[in-house]
Amino acid sequence: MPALARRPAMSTRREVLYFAVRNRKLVIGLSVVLAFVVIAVVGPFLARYSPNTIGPDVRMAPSAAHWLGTTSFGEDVFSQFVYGLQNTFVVGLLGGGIAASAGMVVGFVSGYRGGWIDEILNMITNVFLVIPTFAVLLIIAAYLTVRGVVVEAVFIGLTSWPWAARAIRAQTFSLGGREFIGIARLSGLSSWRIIFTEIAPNMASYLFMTFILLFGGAILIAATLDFIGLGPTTGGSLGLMMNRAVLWSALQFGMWWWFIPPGVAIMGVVGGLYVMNVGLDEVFNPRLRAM
Amino acid sequence: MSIFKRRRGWAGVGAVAVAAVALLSTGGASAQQTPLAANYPRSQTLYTSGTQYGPPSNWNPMVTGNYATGTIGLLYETLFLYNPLNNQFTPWLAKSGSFTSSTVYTLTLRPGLAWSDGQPLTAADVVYTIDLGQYTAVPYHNIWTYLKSVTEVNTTTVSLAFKSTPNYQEWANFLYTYPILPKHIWQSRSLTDIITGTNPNPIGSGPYLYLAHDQTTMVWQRNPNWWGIKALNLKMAPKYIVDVANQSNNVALSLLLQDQLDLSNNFLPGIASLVGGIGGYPITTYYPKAPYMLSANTAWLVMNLKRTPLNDPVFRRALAFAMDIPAVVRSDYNYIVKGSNPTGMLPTWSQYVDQTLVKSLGFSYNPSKANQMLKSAGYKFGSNGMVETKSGKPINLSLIVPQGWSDWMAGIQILAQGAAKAGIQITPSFPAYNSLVAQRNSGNFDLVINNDQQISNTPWSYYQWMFGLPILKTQSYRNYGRYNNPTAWSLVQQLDRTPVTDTAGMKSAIAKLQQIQLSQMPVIPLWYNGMWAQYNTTTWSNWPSSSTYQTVPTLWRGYPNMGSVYMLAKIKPVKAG
Amino acid sequence: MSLLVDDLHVHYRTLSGDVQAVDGVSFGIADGEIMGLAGESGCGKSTLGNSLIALTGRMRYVAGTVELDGEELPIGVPDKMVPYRFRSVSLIPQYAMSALNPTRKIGKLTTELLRSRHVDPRAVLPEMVRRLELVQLSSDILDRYPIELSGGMKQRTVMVLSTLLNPSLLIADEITSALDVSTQKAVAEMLVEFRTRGFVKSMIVITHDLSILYQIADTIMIMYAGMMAERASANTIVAAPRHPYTKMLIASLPETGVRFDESRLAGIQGRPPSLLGPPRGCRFRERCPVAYERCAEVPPVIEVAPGHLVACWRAG
Amino acid sequence: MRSYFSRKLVTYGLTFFVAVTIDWAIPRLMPGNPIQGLIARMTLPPGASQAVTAYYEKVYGLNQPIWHQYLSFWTGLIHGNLGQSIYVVGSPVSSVIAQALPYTLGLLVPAILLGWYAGNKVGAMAARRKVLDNTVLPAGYLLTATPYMWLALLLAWVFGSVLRILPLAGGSTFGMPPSFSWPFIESLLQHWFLPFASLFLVGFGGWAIGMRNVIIYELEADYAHYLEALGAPQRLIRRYAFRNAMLPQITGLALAIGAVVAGALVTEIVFAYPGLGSLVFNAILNSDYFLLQGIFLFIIIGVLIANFVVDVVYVLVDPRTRIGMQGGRT
Repeated sequence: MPALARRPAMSTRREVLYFAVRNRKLVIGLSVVLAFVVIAVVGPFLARYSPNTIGPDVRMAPSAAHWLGTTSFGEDVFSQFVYGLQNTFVVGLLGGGIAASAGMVVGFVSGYRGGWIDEILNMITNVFLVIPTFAVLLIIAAYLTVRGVVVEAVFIGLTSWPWAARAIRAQTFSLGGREFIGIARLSGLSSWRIIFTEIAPNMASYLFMTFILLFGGAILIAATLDFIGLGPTTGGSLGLMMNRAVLWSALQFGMWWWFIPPGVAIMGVVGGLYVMNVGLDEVFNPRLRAM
Repeated sequence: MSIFKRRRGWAGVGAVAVAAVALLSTGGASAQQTPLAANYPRSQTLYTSGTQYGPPSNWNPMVTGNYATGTIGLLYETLFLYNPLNNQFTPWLAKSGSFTSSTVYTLTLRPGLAWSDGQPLTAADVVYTIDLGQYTAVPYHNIWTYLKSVTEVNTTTVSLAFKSTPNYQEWANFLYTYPILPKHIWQSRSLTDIITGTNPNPIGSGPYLYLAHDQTTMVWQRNPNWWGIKALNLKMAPKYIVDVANQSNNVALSLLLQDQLDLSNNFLPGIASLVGGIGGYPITTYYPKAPYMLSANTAWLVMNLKRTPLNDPVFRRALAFAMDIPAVVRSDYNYIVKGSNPTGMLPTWSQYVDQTLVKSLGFSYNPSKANQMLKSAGYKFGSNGMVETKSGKPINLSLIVPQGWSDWMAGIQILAQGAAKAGIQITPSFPAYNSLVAQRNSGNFDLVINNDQQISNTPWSYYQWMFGLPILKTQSYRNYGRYNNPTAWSLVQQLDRTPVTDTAGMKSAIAKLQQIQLSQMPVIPLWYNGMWAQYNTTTWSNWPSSSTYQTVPTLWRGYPNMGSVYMLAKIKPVKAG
Repeated sequence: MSLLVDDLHVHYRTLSGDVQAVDGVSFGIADGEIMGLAGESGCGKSTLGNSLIALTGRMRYVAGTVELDGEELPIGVPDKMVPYRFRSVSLIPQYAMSALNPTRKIGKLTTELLRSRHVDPRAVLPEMVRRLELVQLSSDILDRYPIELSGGMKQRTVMVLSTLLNPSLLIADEITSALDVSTQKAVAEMLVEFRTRGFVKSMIVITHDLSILYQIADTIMIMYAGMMAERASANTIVAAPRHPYTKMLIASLPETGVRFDESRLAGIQGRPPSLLGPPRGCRFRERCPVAYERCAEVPPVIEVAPGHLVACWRAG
Repeated sequence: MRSYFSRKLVTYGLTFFVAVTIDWAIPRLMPGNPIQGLIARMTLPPGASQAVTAYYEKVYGLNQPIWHQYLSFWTGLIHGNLGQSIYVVGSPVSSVIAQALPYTLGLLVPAILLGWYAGNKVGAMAARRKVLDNTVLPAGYLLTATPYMWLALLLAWVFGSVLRILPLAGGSTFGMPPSFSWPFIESLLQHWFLPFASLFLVGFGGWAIGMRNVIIYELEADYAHYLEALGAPQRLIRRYAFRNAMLPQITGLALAIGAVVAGALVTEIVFAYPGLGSLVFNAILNSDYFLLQGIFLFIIIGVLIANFVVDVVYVLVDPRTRIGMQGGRT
């Protein structure tokens, strides 16, 4: 073992930070995501038009007056873009958060308790994995007359947790066999306490990375739903922009500014999250660190 | 395990790549040539779309909303045709038909009519078809509310007796709406089969024969033995008609621009900018300028009259003044539709519009006037400037159109923005079609847009839809707003019993109805939906237009028998083939 | 002399700079000698062992020479080391339990490994079967996956595999730490047997476990903070250590001295110095009960008796 | 081994039962009545509309109590009868699906398998070549983060609208009767290419990254270090790493199938491709219970079969599970 192991000065936290700021993937991914966050936050202050106000200039290419051009209705694409971007983050955070929580609860309980509880939860997870949840989402969405971004996020969250549950279960299972868990168990702590004070902190990095993946996943699912026209009925979204661009023949009229920016933003945010995730993996996992 | 063996795998990927490249290179060439040459000669085939939004599966004219494009008109034929553009009835299967007494209508068929299986089409078929209406589930069952009997006088003559004064308007409508069916084939069918069956391999009398269909296309082939070739000296120009079922208008636009469609009866957003050679596309429409399209029906704002504040005629009239229809016409439709007359009467019915009434009671978008009307009627306004009930409760009206009806979806968003300027809060939403139908029919809605009633021979069809009584628990057909006005309803019935030739009588009844309509405002007419028709003139020319001949240019259900069958005879191949 | 190491310097790269993990170590091993290498965690013993066969990612060769059977090993150039590995120098790694590819049958793995080293497996396999029997493994295991073997079986398999080409030098790194006491003993005895039968010429056994070394090693080298502290025959180290560190190490063991892991070493005050920028002079000075001003200078390695080397001013 | 598979079969059976029940129930729990929608399109006069409604309810069995409908659904299923479609009035659901299924399978199967295969190959190559790594990795991340339909849109725009070398919509040239002639097959392939490419590319990106990352893990595994210490050439080590990295990728394939199916559904909608995707969309818009159920049934069966195949392949490929099942020591 190298001498480093004995040096307490370099605490794990500092070490993680050290690698974090030097990891190119993490830095690039995070910068891209943050750049879009900035656009989403600052954009509305820069937008000179409200997103759904129809204007006299229709089908205008990007110009000084309309930075990203206008739609067939003369709406300002930039305004729609920034508000849509906001909603994208809301859906991602909320949907990803709900899915991560559900996955954690199921995964922890299943992996820690084992036995018939595990069997039942496993079965439920399998059913959810096999059911084409997207198709179920479609049906639900089609029948909810008034759908907000939040409702959409909740449904996405409630259907996209299974793989996370499965992964967390496996991790919990292997952690559960460790000595310190055994000690905690012997000391008479309740299961929930052990899960939250012993197991979860030991998997914190893993859980965080799971959340990031679910975050990106929720954004993609939402974009897909919106694109089919089953997204939020109140408020705009990036998927809805693409939906309307297609419906109103932006492709045929060459109005690339209507459907390119929303896709770029989704690809950027989700791609940024994914790259960030690999970067984090390298930071948290010493074996993958390149010197 | 083979998946780990490198060579074979790469060979596979390589093969796909080579195939892809080959495809791309040949695709370029053949997409610009005529890819269809092998099957239906392009110069003899008419490609059309716009009616069929699902796979063609049904050739039963009784299944009125779903039969494959052309089932009535190309395959089965009606006794008369009616051309709404010049208000003319043309005898078709019938040679003539008239009231021979106040309650007897005598119908004479053309001689030499035949079914495509060679059997003659006779009075017996007409009697059989009309008799079928005695069953409640047959779509034209309503004729038997005033019809007493139908009898075959001889092979070409049918006599119909009415119970009392005939419902002239409805009867005239029947004569060109429902087709005559072959008794020798249909009489052995069960009622369920007649009502709900698919009628595969149909035997008709019309100018086209069923040839083939698949998931996306319906193919008709010209009937070489059609009676009309001799009797009417009409020859259908296209040997084949291919009707393309598609789900989205943008796809139809692509096909039209690529010369894969000759006649698109789809709503094509932005078409105005392509008509007349802009962009070099050979695309034309009925009118060379706005509104480009004929008007096919009126889009109405239906209000739920059982709900506050929509039960207040003053509020309804104020709402009418808050409808920013010019903005819809401009931004949603780019001027391919026209705003409606305040009476909702289609342009072809303009003679029935009482202009003095329109002057005094008509409306147009005027948000400040709408706002003023509400204020003077005692409505309160909240701190956000939005109207509240007289007792101070916020009002938020939900306006629904079906999911996926993109022009209406955009339209109601524009209307909501316009209404907000008048201080009326409207929230647009888009339930799935069936969900909307359920809400609408059960009276569980605030505002809904409806255009079920198409152009027809008589404004009666509009008024019975507007004022129809009785009000049932489920209103599945008309008067969705549940407007209860027996006076108006008896005026509608009076109109029904006015002979179609009695224009003066019709006008007087209609004027009274318009007085009620404009003052009570049970529904608000918004705009005329266009009779969408875009022609690509690469393969076929001489399309109907304001400068050529006046024929409805669409193959939508119900339109071939309103004259578009003539269009098929009049178009000309650009290249003889 | 089968192995001659002269003034070897190997650094271990870390965030904060180079750790001088092996800082000028010289020693020799005679033919047939088993040398035990012991010391606390982080004293550089594993780095030393690994550097003789394959520098891993973060290790960096700095200076010094290694000579094996009269030939200099190019340990600083990984590509040039390849021909020597397995044939001349071999390794039984710390992680013997997980050293075998889990998805290959052991026989197949061996065949593929031998082929990749241009050795005809047919020529070697019969010998392998014999040696497996020697370590009480049936030849059936060649047809098994690693998962089908117990920990001890895997350990023995790795021992046989690593020494199959009769290397001159075998480095056995902490091979007993994962085993229970009785298995430990058996494994240790097998190592001696391997030497006796000439499967390996000489051996470096790296371990925490002095008692094992006492059983099998001819000589023992104690390392402290990247440098050699003392080297002598096993008996001398245990019975008559001269370096204060060795003395304290031996003293801190229970009578039947098993292992000195971190907790047991609590007997010695303080911690080893950081090797990032180690202090001048004797590195044990800070913890040494008998340190004096002279210790500020690096103590030379003195041969206090034949074969007994000590790096301490007091030893002289 | 037998107990493993019988256990798996029980799981699959139960999953199938629950999944199908859910898919049966969901459309029925939703507001709106498919017959009402059907009738509404017919614009029938009041008397007729009620009578026709009754006829159709009888035809579709919707006049039965709900539990009876559920039972008839299962009896029908056992007899291979999926009922009548409402959206495609009068056609049996099975024939509607049978027309669409080849298109979807034709898209999905090559896209999934080729995407998986090529992605893994390229990912493995990227893990060993710096230059490739620096190009494949960013491209892979972008592809896997791309919404299916947006990639489809881009491809449609570039190849269909701007370059006009590939058709924008449909499964074959409209009006061309299916035949085994070269023009028809060519037309099929032309229409197939863009939707396939969008599915393939997104999948490819994901697999390439996954493989690259797993390989890097594997190359740091103990067995890799041991082989290195014994002087094994990099070629052998990489080969082992690749082989072992395939295992999580196989499991991943099973998990990904659901997502790819979803992707195929939207991609089909973009290209108006006459597969199950367009059908699902219309079935939903028309509350076509029977068609929806039928399509779901096929998707569920497809996903289950795919999962089962992956399970079997995994068992064959990974000695650890295989040995575990034979009762070998673990």
